[in-house]
Amino acid sequence: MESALTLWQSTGIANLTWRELLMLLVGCGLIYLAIAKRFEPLLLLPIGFGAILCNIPLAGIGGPDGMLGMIYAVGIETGIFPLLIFLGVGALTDFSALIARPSTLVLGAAAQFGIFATLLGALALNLVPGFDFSLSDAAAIAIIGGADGPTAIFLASRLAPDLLGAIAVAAYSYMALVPIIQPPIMRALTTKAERGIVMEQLRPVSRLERILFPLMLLLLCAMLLPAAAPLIGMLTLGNLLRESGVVDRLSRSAQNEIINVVTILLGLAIGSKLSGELFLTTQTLGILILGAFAFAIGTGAGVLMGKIMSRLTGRKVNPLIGAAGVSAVPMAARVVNKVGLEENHHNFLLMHAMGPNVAGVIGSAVAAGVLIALVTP
Amino acid sequence: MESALTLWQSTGIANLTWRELLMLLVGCGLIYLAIAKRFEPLLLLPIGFGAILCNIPLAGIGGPDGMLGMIYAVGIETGIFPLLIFLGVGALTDFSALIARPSTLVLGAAAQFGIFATLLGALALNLVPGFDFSLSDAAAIAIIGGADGPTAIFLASRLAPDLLGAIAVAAYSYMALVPIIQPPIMRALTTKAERGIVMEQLRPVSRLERILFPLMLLLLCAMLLPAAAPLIGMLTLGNLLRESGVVDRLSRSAQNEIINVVTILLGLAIGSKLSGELFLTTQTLGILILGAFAFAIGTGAGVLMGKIMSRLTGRKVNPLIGAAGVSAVPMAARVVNKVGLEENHHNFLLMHAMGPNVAGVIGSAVAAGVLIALVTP
Amino acid sequence: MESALTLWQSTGIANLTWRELLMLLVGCGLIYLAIAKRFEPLLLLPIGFGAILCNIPLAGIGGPDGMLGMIYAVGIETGIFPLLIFLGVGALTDFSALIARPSTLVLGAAAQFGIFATLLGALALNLVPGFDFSLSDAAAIAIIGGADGPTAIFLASRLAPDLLGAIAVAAYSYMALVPIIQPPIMRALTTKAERGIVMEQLRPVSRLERILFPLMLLLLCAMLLPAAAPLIGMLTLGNLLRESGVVDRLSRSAQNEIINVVTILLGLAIGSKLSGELFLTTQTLGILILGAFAFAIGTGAGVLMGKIMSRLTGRKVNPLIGAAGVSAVPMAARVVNKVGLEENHHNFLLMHAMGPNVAGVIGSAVAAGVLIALVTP
Amino acid sequence: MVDTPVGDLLLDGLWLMGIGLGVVFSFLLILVAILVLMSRAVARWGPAEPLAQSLTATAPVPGADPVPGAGHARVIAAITAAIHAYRRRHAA
Amino acid sequence: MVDTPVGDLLLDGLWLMGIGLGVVFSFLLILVAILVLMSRAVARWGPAEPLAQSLTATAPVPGADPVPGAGHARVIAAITAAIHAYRRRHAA
Amino acid sequence: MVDTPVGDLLLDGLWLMGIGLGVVFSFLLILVAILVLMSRAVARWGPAEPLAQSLTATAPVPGADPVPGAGHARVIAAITAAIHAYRRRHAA
Ligand code: NA
Ligand code: NA
Ligand code: NA
Repeated sequence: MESALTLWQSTGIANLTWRELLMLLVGCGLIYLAIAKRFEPLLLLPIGFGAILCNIPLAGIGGPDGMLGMIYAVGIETGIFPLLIFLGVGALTDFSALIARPSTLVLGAAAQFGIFATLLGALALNLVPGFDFSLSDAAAIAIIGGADGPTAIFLASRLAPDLLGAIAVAAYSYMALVPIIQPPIMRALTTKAERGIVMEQLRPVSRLERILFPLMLLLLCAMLLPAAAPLIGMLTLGNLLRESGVVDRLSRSAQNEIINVVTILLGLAIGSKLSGELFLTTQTLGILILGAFAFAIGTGAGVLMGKIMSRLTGRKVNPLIGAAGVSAVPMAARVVNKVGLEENHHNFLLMHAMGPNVAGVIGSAVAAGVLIALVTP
Repeated sequence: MESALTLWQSTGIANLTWRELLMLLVGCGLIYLAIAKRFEPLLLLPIGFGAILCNIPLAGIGGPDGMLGMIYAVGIETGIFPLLIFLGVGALTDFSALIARPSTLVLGAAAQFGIFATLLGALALNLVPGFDFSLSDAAAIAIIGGADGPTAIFLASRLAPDLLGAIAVAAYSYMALVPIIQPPIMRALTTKAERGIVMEQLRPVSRLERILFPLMLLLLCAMLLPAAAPLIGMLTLGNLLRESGVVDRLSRSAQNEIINVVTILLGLAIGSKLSGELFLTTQTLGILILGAFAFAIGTGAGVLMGKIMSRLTGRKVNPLIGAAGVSAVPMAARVVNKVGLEENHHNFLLMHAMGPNVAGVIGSAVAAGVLIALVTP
Repeated sequence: MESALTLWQSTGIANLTWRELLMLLVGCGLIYLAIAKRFEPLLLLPIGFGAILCNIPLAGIGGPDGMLGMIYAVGIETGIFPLLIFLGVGALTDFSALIARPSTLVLGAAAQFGIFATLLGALALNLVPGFDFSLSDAAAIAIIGGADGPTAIFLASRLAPDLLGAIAVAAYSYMALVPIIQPPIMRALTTKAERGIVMEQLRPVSRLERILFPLMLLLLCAMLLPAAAPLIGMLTLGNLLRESGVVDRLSRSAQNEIINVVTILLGLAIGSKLSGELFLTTQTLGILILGAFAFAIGTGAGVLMGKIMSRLTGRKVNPLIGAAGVSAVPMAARVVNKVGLEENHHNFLLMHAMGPNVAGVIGSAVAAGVLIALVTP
Repeated sequence: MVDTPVGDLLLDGLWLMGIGLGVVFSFLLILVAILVLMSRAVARWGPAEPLAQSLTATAPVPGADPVPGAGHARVIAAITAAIHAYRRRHAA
Repeated sequence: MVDTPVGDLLLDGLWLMGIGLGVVFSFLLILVAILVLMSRAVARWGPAEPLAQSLTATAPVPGADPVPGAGHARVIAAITAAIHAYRRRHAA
Repeated sequence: MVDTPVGDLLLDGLWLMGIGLGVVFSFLLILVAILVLMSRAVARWGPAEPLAQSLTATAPVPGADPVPGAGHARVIAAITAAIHAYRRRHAA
């Protein structure tokens, strides 16, 4: 009898709290979005699965002795996993479009307005009872507006580890929602004539330029903003492996083995921050609202800067490509292409949008560097 | 003169103990079995090599500062390596046969009788002078009957780390010996007519069912037996990566890079538990005897349950497929197929045996969960 | 105003020391050599990049909490990275040429004279003011003469971690310079007639011999020189994975995933020992000079032993192949082939030089073992 | 635990066996029930699926993560074409 | 930090916004300048490069790191040859 | 160690050189002997091996670990066949 009781008490049902039950449903929901809706499945599927695993009663998989807790300590607390992902991103990214038209970097800068506006928004939310975001919390939340997963995880693990789960979920969810969030804003802020602007073909970029680019970017970062050096360093290393042409083995490794393995482990480990106590709070609600806000503001700022560039260059720039400045590579560039095609069936903006798109990656890494340098957790 | 003595004293010969010599021979023997006899070479070759490395006098490769000792601490003490192997196994396993005929799960349950019978056997062996197995030792030894390498290593590393070397060697050796151990038992327990039973073709299984299966299994495990959640969790994650169809990159990574790299390191690290003091004991002899016993009992119980199912279904089930319930994927299923073909040259049982075969993997993971929950080391 | 000052003080320019600036240039120089001159790009590109990263002011990437510092602690302090590289080297190396003509091992032994002569040279350099090499420093420097990257890194990380950066840079640079350093020495020490000697074709080597070779080598090492067992152990494990033919999955993993990923991380981590304080010293100058010396002496000793073998065998051995005894696989063997072809356009020495070439790898691992056994840091 | 008389240990073992086999069987029987229900639910409410696809266990979803698989598929297609050419020519 | 009145926090936030956007814009504008100068320098002093190569972003450098790529390239070449054979025969 | 006069260090170094070279040569000479004996033993008692296989160092063992290698081998075989077809047709 006693033994039967012991057995019953070692089951999950007997120990399930409503928070855990809700989080199991959240985990299933994320997996549903990943599989059925193709919401960034490479990250949201492992994150959702991690959410389930670490909310299994008694198992303690997300705790300090559990598998996910240990992976978190080794890979995320140290910052190594997001940096290795950035290495892979660098090796997968072709910066030619940016090198051919460097002025698009300004679009990538403008779109980071979303980050800083969201920072203000998060602080203002403290006026609402129930919210209590510190400056470092607000900075970590704001980086969602950077629309760049590894940057968001890297910054959040430094400034607000407790919010990491919600921030990562919000960042990847909104990146998946880019095709829904961006087009109305893009249409609202541009005229039909502006959307129809056809841009000049990009000049070819020589191999030497593509090799020098990552080195220039790294040295500039070293001189101006050392706090961004880990992120920019890994991005440029990956890109140099790719463009140097002499270490194909290593480049392929960064693009495949490293990024794939780390993606699985990173996703699972984020799940260890999706326990009920950390996630089922009003803060999470605030983060989700602020995230949408951040994406919208960033898109708008990019498009408005696109309009300014369009005027200054005598309508040589289609302002739509400013929307790609938020990052969300390559989704945002594809959205630009699609909205552009709606006006003019022969106007392919994809390559033109890749410039601001990769500029957005650099821009949000720089913004993260500023926040790390000026905000102490 | 003195210096020559120093030099001599730093050689291996001058320091070789008979235990180390014997273990070097054991290592060579395992490598011989792996290469010449194809005994589970993916594991037994690294294990045998690890045995050689950590029995080299003076080198201390298996010690706390040696390479194998460090790999053991990072990968096996934490349980991460067997769990990553299980991730790969999940990504490599097609559960369609099980989904199409769920009743074969009962065969996978019956074959776990081998585990619990061996547990009793190990405890009974304490009556023989020289044996002194605690309950946790007995539980770790019993899991050999689960015929599943990663499960055995995971459980042994928790309940009886000192016996891990012998348990891993026994588990993989007997898995390689399945084609020799099982057929006589299968023939002895079945009639010619039973062995000739032709089974209906399996129905096709839809993609949605294959996606829902790992989630159902995980949630059931979370509700009933959280102690099995790490093992079942990684197995189902691997399978979901495979079946979801949206993360092929990650699925391939789990099936190849992760499982290959971890297999090398896991095998070597097991070698660090194959030192003379731990392995050359009467306990090891007991473990080897009990292991054979476990496989035989498990096979028998599976076949007997197969006979019961055959009667209950009006001879629609060939009882031979019960032997595949021990796991040992896919070896046991192939053995079933071979024994079946001996009776009827057109009776291909392979697909029918895959159901109980993968059910056996789940069954032994569940059994491991029970043992973890109820036995404290 | 104050804030602007704070901001300025967080830039790199405001904090850049001349040492850091010089090391940034050294890093760029290594990358230039890697890309433009193809100097061992697989290692020198990551090393050069690591040098840049860990000399960025304020960022502390090479420090104990920085990414490169952590990778160093995990991978190099423990010796695991060079050993994993050796695993890959073993899996990539075909020892057939050595098995077919074992006498070429003597050439691999002779070329290690470079190591011990350099050891004396490093100690003698203490007579010059400004140099102060201990015995363990000298041993770590001397291993550059082994012309084998992982061996040099493994030994230096044990005997003289502070010199590791300079030693690794010197070792890989001179390995890249083999086609420039070796030919004049080879021509100076041989006659035209000797260089023209045509060697007999190698006999075919059976699979069994190729399987037994790594085991024999490992057991000999275990009996005679346990201190070399980690290096020889990983080399022979890799080779056994390759030659056994039953674990192709693991062999491919060692040849690709493992070696590629570790190469990136190893290169970066070496960079963490390329800080200004450690590298910009007279010691580094001494190491660079001694390294060139080591290569030259090793080449000369190999060729002279080649001449002795040529005499003893009645001109059946072309003394040029002795130069390949330094290791630097496969560069040195290719150089031998090229110099040989200069005399006789139909005399292909490549396969004949592969024997001493891989013998050199074993020879320098043995020499490293001796130094580990007899020199305490 | 080591000092426990063997008899007590065997009793513990019997308990463990009973409970263990009970849990294993319960777990897998409930899983049988769940799978049967799941299959029925999928058959009734699930999306219609082309049979050809459902038969092949590893059928990739079109459009998903095409990067590395696609190249390989094209190689296979190329080879298949080449082989057909070869076979047809020999048959002719 | 938590006790700071929201007003002060918002002021800090405004400061951060000003400085942050300033740094981001400065950084990227300097990068624009550097890239423009770099491209001019490369165009003037850089090596002449065949255009075809510079157009393809991932063009491998001949002779570099041949080990794994080479085999694959040869496979592709073989297939191309086979396909050509197939096409020409069908065209004929 | 740093305070040791250079002369003493050099003496230590000479010792190390003598012993080191001695060990390296002994080790490799014994290895020569072992390899010679091994090859003789294999030639006398080893299994007869088809020469063609023993020539190629990486010849896979048939039936072993077929998963990834096999596919590749089949691709090569297919290509070889296709190429032969191509060559023969051109020769004809
Ligand atoms: Na961005
Ligand atoms: Na089992
Ligand atoms: Na060497």
